[in-house]
Amino acid sequence: MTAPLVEVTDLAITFPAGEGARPEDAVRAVDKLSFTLAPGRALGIVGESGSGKSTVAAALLDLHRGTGARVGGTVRVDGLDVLAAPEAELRRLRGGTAAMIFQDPLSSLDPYYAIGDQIAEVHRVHRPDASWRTARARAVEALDRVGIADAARRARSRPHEFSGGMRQRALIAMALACEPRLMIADEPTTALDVTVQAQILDLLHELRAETAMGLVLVTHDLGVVAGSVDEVLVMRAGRAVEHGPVGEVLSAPAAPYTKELLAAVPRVDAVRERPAIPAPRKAVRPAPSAAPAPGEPLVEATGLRREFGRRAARTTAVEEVSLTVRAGETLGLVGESGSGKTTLGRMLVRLLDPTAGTLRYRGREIGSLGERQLRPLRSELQMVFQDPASSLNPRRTIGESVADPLRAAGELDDAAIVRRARELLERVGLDPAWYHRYPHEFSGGQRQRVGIARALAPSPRLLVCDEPVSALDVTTQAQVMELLGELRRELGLSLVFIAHDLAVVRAVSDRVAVMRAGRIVEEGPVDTVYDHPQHPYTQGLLAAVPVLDPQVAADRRALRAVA
Amino acid sequence: GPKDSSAAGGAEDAPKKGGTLTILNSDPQTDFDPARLYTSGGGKVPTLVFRTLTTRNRENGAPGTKVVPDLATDTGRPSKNATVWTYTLKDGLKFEDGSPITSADIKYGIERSFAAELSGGAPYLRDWLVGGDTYEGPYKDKSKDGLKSIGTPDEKTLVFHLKKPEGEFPLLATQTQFAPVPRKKDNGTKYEEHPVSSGPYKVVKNTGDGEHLVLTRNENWSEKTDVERHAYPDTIEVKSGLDSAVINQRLSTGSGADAAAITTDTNLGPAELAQIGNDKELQKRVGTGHFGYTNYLAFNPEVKPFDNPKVRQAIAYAVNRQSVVNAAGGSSLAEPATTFLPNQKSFGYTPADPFPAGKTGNPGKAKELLKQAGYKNGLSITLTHSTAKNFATSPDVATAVQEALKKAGITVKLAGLEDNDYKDKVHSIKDEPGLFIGGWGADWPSGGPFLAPIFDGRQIVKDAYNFNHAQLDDPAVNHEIDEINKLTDLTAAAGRWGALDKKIGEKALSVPLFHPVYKRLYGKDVKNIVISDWDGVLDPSQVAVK
Amino acid sequence: MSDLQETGVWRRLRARPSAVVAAAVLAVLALFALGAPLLSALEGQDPTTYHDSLIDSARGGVPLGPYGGIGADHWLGVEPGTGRDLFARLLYGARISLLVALGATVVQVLIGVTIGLAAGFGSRFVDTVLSRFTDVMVALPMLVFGVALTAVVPADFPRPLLLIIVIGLLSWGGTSRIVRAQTLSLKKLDYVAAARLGGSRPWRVARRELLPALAAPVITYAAILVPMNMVVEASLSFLGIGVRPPASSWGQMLSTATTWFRADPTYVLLPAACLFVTVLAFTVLGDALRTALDPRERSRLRVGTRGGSRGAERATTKGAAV
Amino acid sequence: MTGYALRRLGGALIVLFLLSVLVYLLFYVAPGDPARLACGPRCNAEQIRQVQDQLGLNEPLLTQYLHFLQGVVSGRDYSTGTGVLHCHAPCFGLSYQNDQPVTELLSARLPVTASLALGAMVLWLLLGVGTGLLSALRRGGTTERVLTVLTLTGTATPVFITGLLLLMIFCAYLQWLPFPTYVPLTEDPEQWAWNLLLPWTALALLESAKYARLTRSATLETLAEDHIRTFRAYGVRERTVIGRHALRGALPPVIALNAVDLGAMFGGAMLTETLFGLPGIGQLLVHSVRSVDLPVVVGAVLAIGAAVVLAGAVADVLYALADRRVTLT
Ligand SMILES: Nc1ncnc2c1ncn2[C@@H]1O[C@H](COP(=O)(O)OP(=O)(O)OP(=O)(O)O)[C@@H](O)[C@H]1O
Ligand SMILES: Nc1ncnc2c1ncn2[C@@H]1O[C@H](COP(=O)(O)OP(=O)(O)OP(=O)(O)O)[C@@H](O)[C@H]1O
Ligand SMILES: [Mg+2]
Ligand SMILES: [Mg+2]
Repeated sequence: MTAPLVEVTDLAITFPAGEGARPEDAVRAVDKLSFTLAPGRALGIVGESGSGKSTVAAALLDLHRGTGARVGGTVRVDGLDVLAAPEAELRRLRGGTAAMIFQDPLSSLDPYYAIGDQIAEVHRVHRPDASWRTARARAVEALDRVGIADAARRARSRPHEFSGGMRQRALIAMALACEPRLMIADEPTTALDVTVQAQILDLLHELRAETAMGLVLVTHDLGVVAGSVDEVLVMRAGRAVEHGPVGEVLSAPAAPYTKELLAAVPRVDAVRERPAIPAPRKAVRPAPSAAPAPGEPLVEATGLRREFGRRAARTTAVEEVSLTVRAGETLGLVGESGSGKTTLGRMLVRLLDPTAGTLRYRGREIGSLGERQLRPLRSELQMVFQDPASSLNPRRTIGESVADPLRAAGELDDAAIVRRARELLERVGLDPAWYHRYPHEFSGGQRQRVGIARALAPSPRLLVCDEPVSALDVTTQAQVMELLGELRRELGLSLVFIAHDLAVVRAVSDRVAVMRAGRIVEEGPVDTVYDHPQHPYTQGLLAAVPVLDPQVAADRRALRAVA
Repeated sequence: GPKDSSAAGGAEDAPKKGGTLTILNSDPQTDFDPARLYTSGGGKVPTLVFRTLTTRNRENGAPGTKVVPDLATDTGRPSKNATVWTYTLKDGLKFEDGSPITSADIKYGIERSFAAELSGGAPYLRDWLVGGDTYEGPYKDKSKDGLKSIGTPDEKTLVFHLKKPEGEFPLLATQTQFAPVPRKKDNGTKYEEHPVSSGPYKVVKNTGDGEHLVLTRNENWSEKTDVERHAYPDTIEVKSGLDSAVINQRLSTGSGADAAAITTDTNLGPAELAQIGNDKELQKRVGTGHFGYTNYLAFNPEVKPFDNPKVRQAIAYAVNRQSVVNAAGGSSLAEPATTFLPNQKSFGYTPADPFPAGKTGNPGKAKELLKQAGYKNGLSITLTHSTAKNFATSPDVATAVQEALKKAGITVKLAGLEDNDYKDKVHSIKDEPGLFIGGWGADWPSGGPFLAPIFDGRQIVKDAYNFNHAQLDDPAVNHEIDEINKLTDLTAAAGRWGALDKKIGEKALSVPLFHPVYKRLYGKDVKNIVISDWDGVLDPSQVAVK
Repeated sequence: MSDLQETGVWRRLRARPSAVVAAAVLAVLALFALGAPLLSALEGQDPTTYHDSLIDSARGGVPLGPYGGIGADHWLGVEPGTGRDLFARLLYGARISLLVALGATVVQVLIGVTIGLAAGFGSRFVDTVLSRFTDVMVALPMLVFGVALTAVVPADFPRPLLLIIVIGLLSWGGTSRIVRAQTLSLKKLDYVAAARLGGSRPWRVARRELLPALAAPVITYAAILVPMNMVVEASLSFLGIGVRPPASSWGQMLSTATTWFRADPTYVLLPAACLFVTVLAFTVLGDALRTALDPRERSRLRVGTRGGSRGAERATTKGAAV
Repeated sequence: MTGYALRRLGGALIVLFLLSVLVYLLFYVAPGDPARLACGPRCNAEQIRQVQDQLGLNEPLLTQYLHFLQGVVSGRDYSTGTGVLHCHAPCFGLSYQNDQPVTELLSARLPVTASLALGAMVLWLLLGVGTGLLSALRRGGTTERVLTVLTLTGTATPVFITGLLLLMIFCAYLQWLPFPTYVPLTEDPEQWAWNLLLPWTALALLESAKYARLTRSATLETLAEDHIRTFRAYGVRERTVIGRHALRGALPPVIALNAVDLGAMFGGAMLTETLFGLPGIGQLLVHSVRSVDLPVVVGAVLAIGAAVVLAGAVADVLYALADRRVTLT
C-alpha cells in the first residue's frame, strides 16, 4: 500500500467554555479518534447529529487553529503534520492539497461577490500563474460539471440568487476548481435532489478513479455512504463506535448503534399505514380563530408566479403553480434543485410577495396583504428554513430565538415562556440546558432542530418545512418526523414538507407534488405517485434513490456511466 | 503712554521704488466704495486709491495725529463762526483715466453717500451739513443742484455750509466720502468692484468680494500733487481672509513673497508677544501704534442699584486694572485707563483719576462706599458683555472684573451675549442693561467725536442706536461741547476737551478700564515703516520693499 | 435582552484586562470631575482666582517660571493672562466636558439609532421621509442653529443642557446614516424573516434582531463621538454658546490655548492630554464592549491565523485590545 | 434607475425647500438687524428704514419668502441706484452687506470648498480605511496600537491646533511647502494640489479615526461570518481575506458616514478654511451669519443641502452596488 494520504491518531478536540464561564461547560467534541486514508480511497463518516463529524473534518485542515478549541493527537495529511505546520505550509495544504466542502452551503459563500469570482479567486490562490480570465473560465467549467445550467451566466450571480442546492453545488465546484488530492466533503448533498445527488457522487467517484483523489465524506445518509465510499467510520458522542469496509458495516454491523441506525433508515418503497386525517386531540393554546375542520382547505394557491430581477436578469422561479393544502394534511414537495420549492414555500407563508396569482388562507385572500394586515395571521403560518445557520441570529441564544414568538404573542409570563421554550427544545431532541448557547456552538443538525422548535413555538396551523431533516442522522430524523406526526395529531397542523429525500417524503406525506423548473409536474396521493409515477421526471427521480447495498449502488453507477 | 509710540523704521538704507508689497489681512475689503467706508481718515488700503480733501499726516508718533491737505491746497478756510468752510483744489489732479478731478466730482462723491443703497458711512455729514438730514442722495433726488449746502462755484472750489459751528471740519474731510467720484462712471452698488482711482494705485483685480486685490501704479497720479503718499512698490497685492495666527506666523517666517509683506489689520496677540520676547531679530520687526480707544464699564443709572452714585463709585474703586490689562493681553498690549479720553495729546488727554484705586483696586474703600449706600452685606449685580473675542468686550475682561469685584463683596453674574444681540441690547434705551462692558474709538484724533456721542444730552437716540449709555443730559456739558466745537484752533480745543473729560469723569458714569496698544509685525524686507498714531494702522502708502 | 444574556456580556467584558483598565481610567476621570472641589481644595486653589503676580504682564501674560509655572502651589501651573490655577480649571473643566460630551452622545445615539432603524427597516415611504429629514438636519449648519437658539433660550437656561441639546440635536446624522445602511443589509437576512414570521412587530424585530448586530458600529462610532463632541463644544464657545466664563471646559481651554503652544506648551498639552486619555479610554472600552457583545468572537473569528494549535491553550482574550 | 433618480430629485427639492424655510424662520428669531448692520451703527431710525425698504425687509416674512421663491424660479431685478441689476433665475438674492448676487458669491467659492472637501475625503478614506484594515489585520500588535493612537490623536485634537502645527512645521520651520493659497485646479493642477496638501492633511487627521475605528470594527464583525471560514479554509491569505472579503461587509457604514461627512464638509470646514486662508463656503457662511446676511446664509445652506443630498444619493447607489441584496428605494 502506498503512503497514506491522511493519518489521524488519537485526535481529541475540546471546545472550552466561554470567557469567564464555568469550565465544566466545556464540550469534548471528539475523543481518541484514529483512522487513515490512502490516495484514491474514500472514507465515510456517519453518526449521530452532534457526534463530532464536522469537528473531525475541520481538524484535517486545522481549522480550529486560533478559535480557542483545544486539539490533541496528530493529524497528517500528505505527510504534513497539520497541527504543527507553519502558516505558509498550512495555506498550501488548505485548498491546494486538500479542499473542504462545508456543511452550511448557504452561509459559506461571500454574499457580496459573484459566485464565479469566488471560485476563481480560490483557484488563483493555488495557481498564481493563472490569469483572472482563465480562472474564471475554470470556475464556469467547474460550475458546469456540478450541473448548474447555463453556468457562464449563473457564474455572475451572487449567492442570494442561488437556490440552496445550487449554492451547495457552487461550493463543490469551488473544491473541484482546486483539483485537490484530498476532498473533505461535509454533508455535500443535503440540499440536492436525488438525481443531482447521484450526478455529484458519480463525479466524485470519477475523480477518485482518474486522479487518485482521496475522499472523506461526512454524511448521515447511509444510502449515500453505500454508494460512494470504501470504508465507514461510525461515530457517536465523539468516539468511533465502528470502523470497517462499507460492505461489512452495512450488511453485518457489529456495534448496536450501527444496527439502530440501519434499522431506522426509511425506505422509499415502504407503504405506510396512513390513518385518515386526524381530528386535533387537544388545543395547546386558545386558538385566535376557531380551528379549521380537518380536510377543509387551509391554503389554496392559484396561478402563483414569482419572478426575480429585472429586465435581462429576470428569472422566473415559480410559474403558474396551483395547489391546495388541507387542514391536518401533509403535502410533500419534491423536485429538482433550483426548481422553486423554497420560493414557493416562502410565498405560502408570505415571506415573499407573489408576482402574480392568488393565495387564499382559509378562504381569505392573503397574497396581497400588507405587513400590518398579515400580522395577526403570522403565527399561524410558519416556516422551517432550509439553511439553519443563517436563519438563527448569531448574537442571540437559541433559547431566546425559540422563545421569541412566544414573547411576541405576549400571552405567557416570562417563566412560562422559558419553560415552554425548553420543552420545545427537548421535544426536538436537544438538551434544554443548551438554552443559553449560541448558534455557532451547535452542529448542523442541532441547528436544524432549533429551527424546527422555533417554528413550532407559536403553535402554527401551517408549517412549511424546507428540508427540515436533511442534516439529521436517520435516528434523529425518525425522532423529528415522529414529533411532526404527533403535532399533526395534537394540533391539526398542516405541513408542506419540502425534501429531496424521497423516502422521508413518502413516510410523512399524504399527498406529494413534484416540481421542476418552477412548475408542478405531477401531484397526487403519495402512494399513487410513488408507485405509479406518470411524469418521466418523477420516474427518473424515483430511479435515482440511493440504495443501501453497496453492490447494487455500484451496478447502478455503472449503468448511469454507460447511459 | 504715547512716549513709546514709535516704530522701528524698518531696514537701514533709503527706500527705493519698485517691487511688490504683499498685504496679509484677516478681513477682506468687502466694501470698496468710498461712500460706504467707515474708516478713520481713509486709512489702510483705500487710502492708496482714494484721495480726499484733507488727510492725516503720515508720520510716526504724535505728529501723525495732525490733519494735512490732500486734494485741497489747505485744510480748509472757515468762516468766522466756523459754519462755512471753503476748499480749493490743487492743480493737475487727475483720475486714473486721465480726466481732471473737479469740485463737482467731490460734491457728487459726498452726495451719493446719502443714498440708502450706499449706506454705511459715518453720521457727521448728515448731522452737520445744512439739509443733510432730509437729503436722500442723487439717485432719488434728481434735481440739478443736488445737496444745496455744498457749493461748487467753480471747478476748483468747494463751499460747505454747516448747521452749526464745527471747528473740526478739516478732520471730517479726511473721510473717504470726500473722495471724488466721476458721475459718469458711477454704477451704484457695483461701483466698488472697480472704483475710479484718484490715488497712486488703481485696482486691476478684485476677486472673491475683496478677498484678493491687486493694485498697480496709477500713471495719472502725480507725486507733485501728493506729498503724503510715497508709492514705492510697483504693485501691491492684498490677500485676505487669513487667520490672524497664520498672518503673524507668515510675517515672522518671511519666506518668499512674505518677506516683503505687512498687515494692516492684524495685531500681535499676547501669545505671539510672549514668544517674540526671546527673539532679537523678530523684536526689531515689531512696530507700535495707537488708536484712540477706551474700554470701559458703562453704567445705566436708570437701572437699580446703579442709580446710586455710591454704588458706581464703589465699583470704580474695586476694579483691578492690573488683571484687566492682563486679560487684554498684558502691559504691552493695554495701558490702564483712568480717563475716558485716550492717553494722547491730540485727544486733549489730561491725567486724572477721580476714584484712585491703585494698580490692583481698593476693595476696602469700595466696601465702605457700599455700606454707605446701604449694601452692608454685599451686592449682587449682572455684567453684560459680548461673547465676541475682541479686546473691547472680551469675556476675559469680564471675568477679570468679576474676580476683582468679588473681593469687594460684589457678586457679579456674567451675561455673555452673542455680538449682534449684545449690540442691539446695550445701544437700546429700552433694553440697556445696568452694567456692561463697552468700548469707544474716535473717528479722528480729537475729544469731540469721543465725548459728544457718549455724553451729549442731545445725542440720546430713542429709536436707533444710542451711545449715551448714562443718558446724561446735563446743560452745562451740552453747552461746553457747543463752545468747544466753535474753536478752529485744535490745540486750544484739545485742552478744553480734557477739562470736560475730567469733569464728566467725576460723575462716575463709566469706569475706564484700559486703552489698547497695537503691536504690528512686518516682513524682513520691508522699509520705511510708519504706524499711524491716528488709527494705529501700519500705513501701506509709506512702505517700501526695495 | 434578558438578564442572563446581559450577565454573559458582563462576564466577557470583565474578563478583558484592557476593558477593566479603560473603565478604571474613566472612573478616575469621573471621580476627578465629581471631586473637583475637594481635590482643588487639597491643592489649596480654586479655578477662578486671578494671580497677577505669577505672570509676566509685559510679555503677553506668560506664566513666570518654567513649564507654565508648575510648582508646589500650582501643581500644573497657571493660565497665561490670568494666572488662574490650571489644575483646578482642568478638574472643573472635566465636569462640563464629560457631561456635555456624554449627554450629547446619548442624544445623538438615541435619535440616530431610532431614525436610522426606522428608515432602514420601514417602508419605502418611511425611509424617504426620514432620510430626507436627516438630510435637512445634516445640512443645517450648527452655526446658524446655535446662534438662533441662544436668542430664543432664556439667558439663565443651564448652559451644559443647552450645549447638549445643540450638539445632540444637530449631529445625529452620522449615527442614523450608519444605522440605516447596516439595517438595509441586515433586514434581508433569514433570521430577520424568521422573526417576522414569529409574529413580532417591526419595532420588536428591530430591537431584538437588528439592534444587537448594529451594536458594533454604533458603539464604535459612539466612542469616537465623545471626543468629537468635546471638540465641537470648544468651537461652540467661539460662537458664544459654549461654556460661560469663568467656567472652564477642556474644549474651551484647548481653544484658548491654541496660540500659546510655543510660548507656553504646558497650557496646550494639559487639556489635550486629558482629551486624549478620555478618547483612548472610550475607544478601548467601546471595542471591548463590542467584542463582548458578539458571542462569536471567541470562536471562528480567528480561524487559521498564527501558530500551531496542538496542545496549546491559546490565549484569545487579548485578541482585540485597543 | 430613472424612477429612483426622479424620486431622489423630488426629495432633494423638498429638502432644499425645507432648508430655506427653516433658515428664514431661524433668521427671524436670530438677533441682529441686517439693515442696521449695512447702515452702520450710527444711522438714525429714518436711514435704517430707508435701508430696510431698499432690502425689502419691511415686508412680512412670508412676503419676503415668496419673493425669494419667485427669484429662484424666475429671477429678480434689483436697483443699483444708477441702474438695474437683473439677477437671473435661479436667483437667491443679493447679499445685504455688499449687493453681490448670492449665486456669484457661491459659485466663486464652491470650487474651493469642493477641492478641499473632496481631496480631504480621498485622504481620510485612504488613511482611515487603510488604518482600519491594517489594525484589523494586526490585531493586538504594535502596529495597530501605534496607528490607533495616531488616528485618535487626530480626532482628539481640534483642527485649529493640528492645522497650526502643520503650518508651523512644514511651512515655517522646514519650509517644504508654501503657506497655502488657493490656486484653481484649472489654472495649475500641480500648484492646486501642493497648496491644498496641508489643509487636506489637517482634515484627514481629524476625520480618519472615525473611519479607522468603523472599518476595523465592521471588518472584525464580518470576520466572524461563516463565509470568511470558507476562504481561510482554501488557503487565502489573511491579508486578502480581510482586504477583500471582510472589508466588503464594512463598506456600508463607511459609505454612509462618508456621505454625511462630505456633505457637512461643505459647510463645516470653516475653521480649516480660515486657518489656511481658503476662501470657501464655510468662511462665507460664518461671516454672513455674523452679519445676519440672510440671502447669503440661505444660499450657502442650500449649497450645503444640495451637497448633502447628492452625497446621500451617491451613497445609496454605492451600497446597492456593494451589496446586491439591497435595492434602491
Ligand atoms: N464552537 C463550539 N463551541 C462549543 N461547542 C461546539 C462548538 N462547535 C461544535 N460544538 C459541539 O460539538 C459537538 C460536535 O459538533 P459537530 O459539528 O462536529 O457535529 P456533527 O457530527 O457534524 O453533527 P451534524 O451531523 O449535526 O452536523 C456538538 O455537540 C456541538 O454542539
Ligand atoms: N433572490 C433571488 N434572486 C434571483 N434569483 C433567485 C432568487 N432566489 C431564487 N432565485 C432563483 O430561483 C430559482 C428557484 O430557487 P429556489 O430557492 O426556490 O429553489 P429550490 O427549489 O428551493 O432549490 P433547492 O432545492 O436547491 O433549494 C433558482 O433558479 C434561483 O436561482
Ligand atoms: Mg456537521
Ligand atoms: Mg431551496
